[in-house]
Amino acid sequence: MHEIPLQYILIVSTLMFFIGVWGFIVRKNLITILMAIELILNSVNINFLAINRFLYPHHLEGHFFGLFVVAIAAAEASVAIAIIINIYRRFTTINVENVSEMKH
Amino acid sequence: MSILNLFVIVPVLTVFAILFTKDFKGARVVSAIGMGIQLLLAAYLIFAYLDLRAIGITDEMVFTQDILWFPMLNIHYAIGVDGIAVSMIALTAIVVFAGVFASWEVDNLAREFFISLILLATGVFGFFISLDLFTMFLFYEIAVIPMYLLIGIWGSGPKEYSAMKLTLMLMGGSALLLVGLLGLYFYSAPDGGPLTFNILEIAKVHIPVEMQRLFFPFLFVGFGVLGALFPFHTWSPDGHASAPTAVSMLHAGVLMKLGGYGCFRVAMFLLPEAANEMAWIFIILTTISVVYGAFGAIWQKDLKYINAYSSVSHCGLVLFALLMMNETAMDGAILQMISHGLMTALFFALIGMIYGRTHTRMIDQMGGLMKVIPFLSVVYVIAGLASLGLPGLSGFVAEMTIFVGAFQHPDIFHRAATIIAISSIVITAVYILRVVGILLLGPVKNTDYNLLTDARWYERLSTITLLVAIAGIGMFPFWLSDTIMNSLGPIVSRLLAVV
Amino acid sequence: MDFLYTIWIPLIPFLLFLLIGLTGMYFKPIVSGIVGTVGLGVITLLSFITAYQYFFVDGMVDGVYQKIVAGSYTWLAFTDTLHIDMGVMLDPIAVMMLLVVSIVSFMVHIYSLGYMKGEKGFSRFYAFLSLFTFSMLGLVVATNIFQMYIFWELVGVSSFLLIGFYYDKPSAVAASKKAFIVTRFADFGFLVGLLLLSYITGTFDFKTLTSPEGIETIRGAGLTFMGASAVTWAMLLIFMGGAGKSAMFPLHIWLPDAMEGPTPVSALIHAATMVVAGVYLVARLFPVFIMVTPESLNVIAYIGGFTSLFAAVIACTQFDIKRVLAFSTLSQIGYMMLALGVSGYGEHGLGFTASMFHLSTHAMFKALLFLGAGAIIHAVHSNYMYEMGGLRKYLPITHLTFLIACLTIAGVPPLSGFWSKDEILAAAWHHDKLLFFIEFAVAGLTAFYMFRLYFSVFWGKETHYHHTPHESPLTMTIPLMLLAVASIFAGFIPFGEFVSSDGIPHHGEIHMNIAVPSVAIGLLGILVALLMYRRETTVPDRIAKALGGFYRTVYHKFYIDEVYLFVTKKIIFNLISRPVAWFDRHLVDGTMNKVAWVVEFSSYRTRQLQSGQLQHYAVFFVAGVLVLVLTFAYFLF
Amino acid sequence: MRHEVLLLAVIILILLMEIFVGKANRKAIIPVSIGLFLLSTLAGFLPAESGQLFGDMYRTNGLIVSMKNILNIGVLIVMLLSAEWLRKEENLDKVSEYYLIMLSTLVGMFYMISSGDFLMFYLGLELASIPMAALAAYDKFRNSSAEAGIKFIFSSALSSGVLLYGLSMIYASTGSIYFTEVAAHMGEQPLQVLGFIFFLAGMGFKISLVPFHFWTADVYEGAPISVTSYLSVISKGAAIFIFSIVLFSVFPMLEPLWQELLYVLAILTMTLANLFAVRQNNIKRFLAFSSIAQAGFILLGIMGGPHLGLTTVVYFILVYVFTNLGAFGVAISISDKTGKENINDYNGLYKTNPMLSLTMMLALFSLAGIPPVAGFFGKFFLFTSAASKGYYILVLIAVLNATISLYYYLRVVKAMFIEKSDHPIAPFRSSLSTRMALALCVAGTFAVGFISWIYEYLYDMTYLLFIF
Repeated sequence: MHEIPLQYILIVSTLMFFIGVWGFIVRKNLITILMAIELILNSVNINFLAINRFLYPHHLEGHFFGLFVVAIAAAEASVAIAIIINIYRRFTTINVENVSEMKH
Repeated sequence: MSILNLFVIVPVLTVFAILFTKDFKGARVVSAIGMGIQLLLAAYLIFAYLDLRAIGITDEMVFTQDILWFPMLNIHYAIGVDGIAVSMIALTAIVVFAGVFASWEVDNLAREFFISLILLATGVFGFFISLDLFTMFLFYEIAVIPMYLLIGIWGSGPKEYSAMKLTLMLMGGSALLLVGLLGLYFYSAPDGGPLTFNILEIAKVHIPVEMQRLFFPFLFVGFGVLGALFPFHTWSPDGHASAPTAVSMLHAGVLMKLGGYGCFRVAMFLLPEAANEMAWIFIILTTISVVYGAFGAIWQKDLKYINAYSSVSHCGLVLFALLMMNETAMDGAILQMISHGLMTALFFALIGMIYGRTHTRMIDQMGGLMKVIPFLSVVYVIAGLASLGLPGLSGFVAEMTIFVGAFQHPDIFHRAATIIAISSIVITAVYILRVVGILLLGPVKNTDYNLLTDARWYERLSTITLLVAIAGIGMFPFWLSDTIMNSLGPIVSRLLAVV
Repeated sequence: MDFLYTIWIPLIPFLLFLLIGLTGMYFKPIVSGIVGTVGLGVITLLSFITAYQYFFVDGMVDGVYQKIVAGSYTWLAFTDTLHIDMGVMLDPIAVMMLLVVSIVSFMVHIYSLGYMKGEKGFSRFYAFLSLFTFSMLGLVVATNIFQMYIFWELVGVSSFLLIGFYYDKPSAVAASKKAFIVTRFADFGFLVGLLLLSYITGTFDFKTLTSPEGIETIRGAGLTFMGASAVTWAMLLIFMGGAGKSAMFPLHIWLPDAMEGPTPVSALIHAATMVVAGVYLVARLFPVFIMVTPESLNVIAYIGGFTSLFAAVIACTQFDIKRVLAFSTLSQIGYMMLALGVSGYGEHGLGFTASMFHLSTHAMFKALLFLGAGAIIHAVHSNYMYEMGGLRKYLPITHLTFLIACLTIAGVPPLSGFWSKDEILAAAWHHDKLLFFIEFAVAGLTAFYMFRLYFSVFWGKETHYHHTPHESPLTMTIPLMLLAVASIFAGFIPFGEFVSSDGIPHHGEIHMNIAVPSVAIGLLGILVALLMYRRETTVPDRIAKALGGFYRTVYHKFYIDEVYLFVTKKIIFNLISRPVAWFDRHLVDGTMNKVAWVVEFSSYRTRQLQSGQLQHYAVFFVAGVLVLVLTFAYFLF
Repeated sequence: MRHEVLLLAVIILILLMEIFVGKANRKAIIPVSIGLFLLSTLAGFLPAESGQLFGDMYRTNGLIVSMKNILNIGVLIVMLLSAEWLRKEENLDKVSEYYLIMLSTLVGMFYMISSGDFLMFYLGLELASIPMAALAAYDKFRNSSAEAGIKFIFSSALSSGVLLYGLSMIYASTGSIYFTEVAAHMGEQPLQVLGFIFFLAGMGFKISLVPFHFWTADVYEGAPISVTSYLSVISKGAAIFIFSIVLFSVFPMLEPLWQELLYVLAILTMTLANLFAVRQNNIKRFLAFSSIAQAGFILLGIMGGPHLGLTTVVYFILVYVFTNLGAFGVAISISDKTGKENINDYNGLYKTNPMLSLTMMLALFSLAGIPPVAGFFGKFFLFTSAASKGYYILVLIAVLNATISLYYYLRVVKAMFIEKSDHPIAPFRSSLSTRMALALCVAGTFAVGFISWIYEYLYDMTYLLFIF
């Protein structure tokens, strides 16, 4: 069995990235947007890991980077969700379009 | 420690002193004292300067002092004066002194008023003593910005609008200026030496001509805006109309001179080739503003507008003369700066005093003031005669020097321009006499003007100070003229060396 | 012995001016009057001494009257060669003018003591008189053309101040304004002319200019402009200045209005001294004119001739006695100009001498006429001759002196006017017949309108005055008598012996072939006037009717004033100045405001981008990234 | 390392206080923590030697130390300014949270500044921004505060995602995440350039360059005003520090490229930010846009190259700390006393509160670059460094923008000094801490300009740093 070439993996990650961006832009539910962000971050993780594994197998920077990104993503999510809860308290909705009191 | 530092230190100290005064009486007394000292200093400076020259010191600049300020950019606090700067300083001292007395009756936020006024003066003094473009620019902006508050707070009419317009236009000018200065700086050492802002240093090097072509317009227009160069003069009528008396005096009398001074001390002196190449453009512009300003003045009804337009005309004459690039014409330009400074300051002072009595500046609402306030009216007539170039008063000397100098040009273009410029003296006569006729002569139009009182002591002091200076220059021009002429030598030779 | 003391001649009146002007208000008015008059007396004395010393002691060096510079110092240096000096230069015409000015001025000072008595601003009046005297004397003794220009301006201003002496009288204000602006306009020409001249010659100095080598340099200057040589232009422009001051034809309009001033002023400034400054200027530069650009002299001659005729005609129709005199002044100055124009040089310099001669005699009798008129007005409080008549028994002295003056101006021998006018006519005859006949006619007209005036004032119908006119006080009559004496005997001075174009004395003789007809036509004019105005008749009105439109035109001074009014009010004010003001406010300033407006507007638009929608921000973010990528792609590929 | 350690110590102490101090005297936490932080700030000025740790993941040197000191000063001022606000009842129970979160973000910035590789950099970055969202949402009973929080966290997440993506590309093309090695392998390859652009976008968010700035205004407006001041001065400053360091130390190879990009961004940022700012009425929003415009000017400085440019930027940040905090300080104390945050509420302020108005005026003049205050020198040097590379047109545009900016700064001055008001803000005496802070700002605003050795010192630091 021969392994999947790097390009495929990168294609997947790139797709994930843009899907994430797309989701961030179009979805209205704050939670879903959060998920979109997770997509972006994970696509980055895939990049790091794959590149590390395929191109620079003798170092581990990529892997570590991936780990840290995961951790930080978690932290980010927690804070975000905390704020989303507060938003729900104040606006009684988590539709992003309603969270636009300040403009111009 | 050169004496020149005092010209910056004394005003600053005065400002601090004012901070500790109780009420407007204290403030005005303190500032009067401070500016009085300044006036004496100026007088002393003149004599000291003449002594130095008398004992045969021929340096371009004297009383120099040079302190390294920002070493890595080679920015210095460098000061020094030549005859021109000395005379400009004297002018400033006189006008500020007169201005303090002209605003004797300010009682709304008087302390703040005098503080800003004297800050402005500080900037002007600093500008005239600086030899380093950085400090020069610094003082230039210091001089410009208090204007906003002075007009905005103590002004009259559409003051916010005028103040904003004036400040923004002048700042726009200084924007161009800044670019030009940086250009000079980065070409001040073509052979890889340390870059410098020092005027005298830059004057030694030869800046590549195409660069000169690039930067000259920036510098000339940048200063020209302040010198009311057509078509960048429109801040002047509104600004002057809205400004309080002393501010108009200082602004038209001194601040506009920064423009002319900068134009030749920086733009033309440091970029001679470009100056020679591009002179014709600006000669056309200035010729326009000379005649245009005069014609603009004929139709106005508001005294301050009339004077503002006449200032446009006269300051246009200054730039015009500078661009003629010969010793006589430039000498005339400097004389014109000084004389116009004094005259217009006197005018604005009088207008302020008249306004303070009649509460209008519209000439068609007044008339026959000669009967009710003879002193002010007579002074006004004299000022008018000075401004239309009556021999024996300063205006004549300046204008004639300019015309004679400008007429020495061999080619027809310069002389045609000169003749057009000369024609302005007729127009000037027209609008001056129009004002005098309507405003002062004839029967008293408004009966309750009969109750008006004539000038108070401080008003007399302020006007007479200026009047004496005007007449003095007018009757004994040769001292001033020679002083200036001697200092013009290096500048003109540099300008003519390249043609 | 040198002439250094002569610098006091101009200086004294200046000091007087300062003294009276600054301290006058603190004393009783009469004090300033006395001080001024005494000062003038001293000056007159000094000028007599000067004249004596110049003409009979030091002036002549091997048969030629020299130009002597009594004293001079550099007032303002433009370049090494061009510098304004202030000094005193004496030559025949200068000395002559010194005499004329100081005498007339002295007379007027005395006269005004009576005439201006009780006027408010009495001391101001004397201050101004001293200022004028100072300026006039300074002009006369000028060593260089620029000094002359300076004092030229100063006399202009003092005349402005004196015309507008009654500053609460709108007509006076208007007149003074007019006078100043018109002369100012002429001075513009003068200034350009002298700049041009100095550019060609590189000097202002009269001595250098008129010296042979100076003339040579001027000839050398080959540059031309629009056909004529630059020198011609320069000289014509300078003459324009002279024409302005001397009220030659197109620029004459200010003089009649100038009569708004107090009568003594009219006598001093607008009859005797200032208005002849133009003639004096041309005489000053006469060598240059004659040797370099004789063609410009022709222009001068014709302008002078035309003016004299034109003014004489108008004078016949005016009723304000001062205006009549004003127009007669115009016409007489026209004579002088013409005389200069037709003059030759050296041997043929008759016209020059004649002109100067007429200048001095005219100064005497015209001053006399004006002062007389002043006395009349003083008596009847009116300027209009139809409100006068039969005054001879009320004002005997005035009447007598006035009659003398009239005869003098009419050129009746042996009064002074006869001699000078005769010489002028002779010069004209030799040069150009047409001009001669013009002047010949003018001589007749002059006699006519002067006696028209004389008869209708002193004879004519018996008007009854609400208070009987009375003779003026001595202070006024003494000057009249003195001047009358002067105008009788001035003619006997052998003028050619002293004043000539090249400083070499020439012997003038009487030309019978010209004198007889001119006297004849003078007498004829007097006769006509006698018939028409001796008694009250309807003849004048009938003639006026007969002439109809022409008469009206003349009466309105050929509507020249209206033309000027049109030019200034309509063209300069409405068609230039007003548009300029509008342009400045709306276009130049408008652009600046428009810039501000654009910023405001675009700011309003830009702010709409900030929609408050998080996702829009995201879109912008991503778009920004893309733009950067594209920029980079652009730069890369 | 000293700064971080000390800061952590302070954080732990505050945490302990939070635990042990009873309800009664929570007010005491405020002065104590300020005092502690003051100590650590002062300690920061002690001489430190440069070096590196963790196999060059962490590096420090004179320049970085002085950057940290600048930030410390800024935070100190912010703490002083916020003291009065924290004393309010509704905040009293979460005082220490405020300090903890704020200081932890500061730690994050410190690590970010001293980072020697992208991992450390990323950690610092996130540590500096995630808690910031919590700070922005600090007022949990105000809608706008919550909105600010959500907008901030999401935008920053997006931006850091993009940034990470860029980093992954750079990693792919260079095979390392250490600055030195990356710099060594950096070339003109499209992948690297692409990665760099993504990185630039991510940083652009932090520095709030147009068009990555849209979050700024809303977050600044929504967040509690003292947090806003912190955001606008400290975190922006830190971001600019690291941005310029990375540009010069990691991407010198790409200099021609990023010169181009910064050129475009600078023009966009200055111009649009000014247009945004011209008609703002809320003082916070107004200052937000003004700070964006300032960022645009700072780019000019960066373009001046490692020596002149970096020095000038650091210098300008120092100036900016004093000036902008001065402006915010006045706004804060007014909003604390009266809750008013609109420019036209300031009408006639000078009549009632002269000192505040004067401080505000000085600060605004300094922001506008008017002498004799420090802002003039800062701006002048920025333009100088841009001109040193020959970008005269850019300088011209910048200066004209400065003129426009003067217009809206003067609007505030006008409101305070010229406009009359029927019911102006009543005279009040702000608390001691506020007055100390403002005095500090004013002193700084004057001193930094005239005392030239500050600039000289920074110059020497940068000079030691980049000798190539």
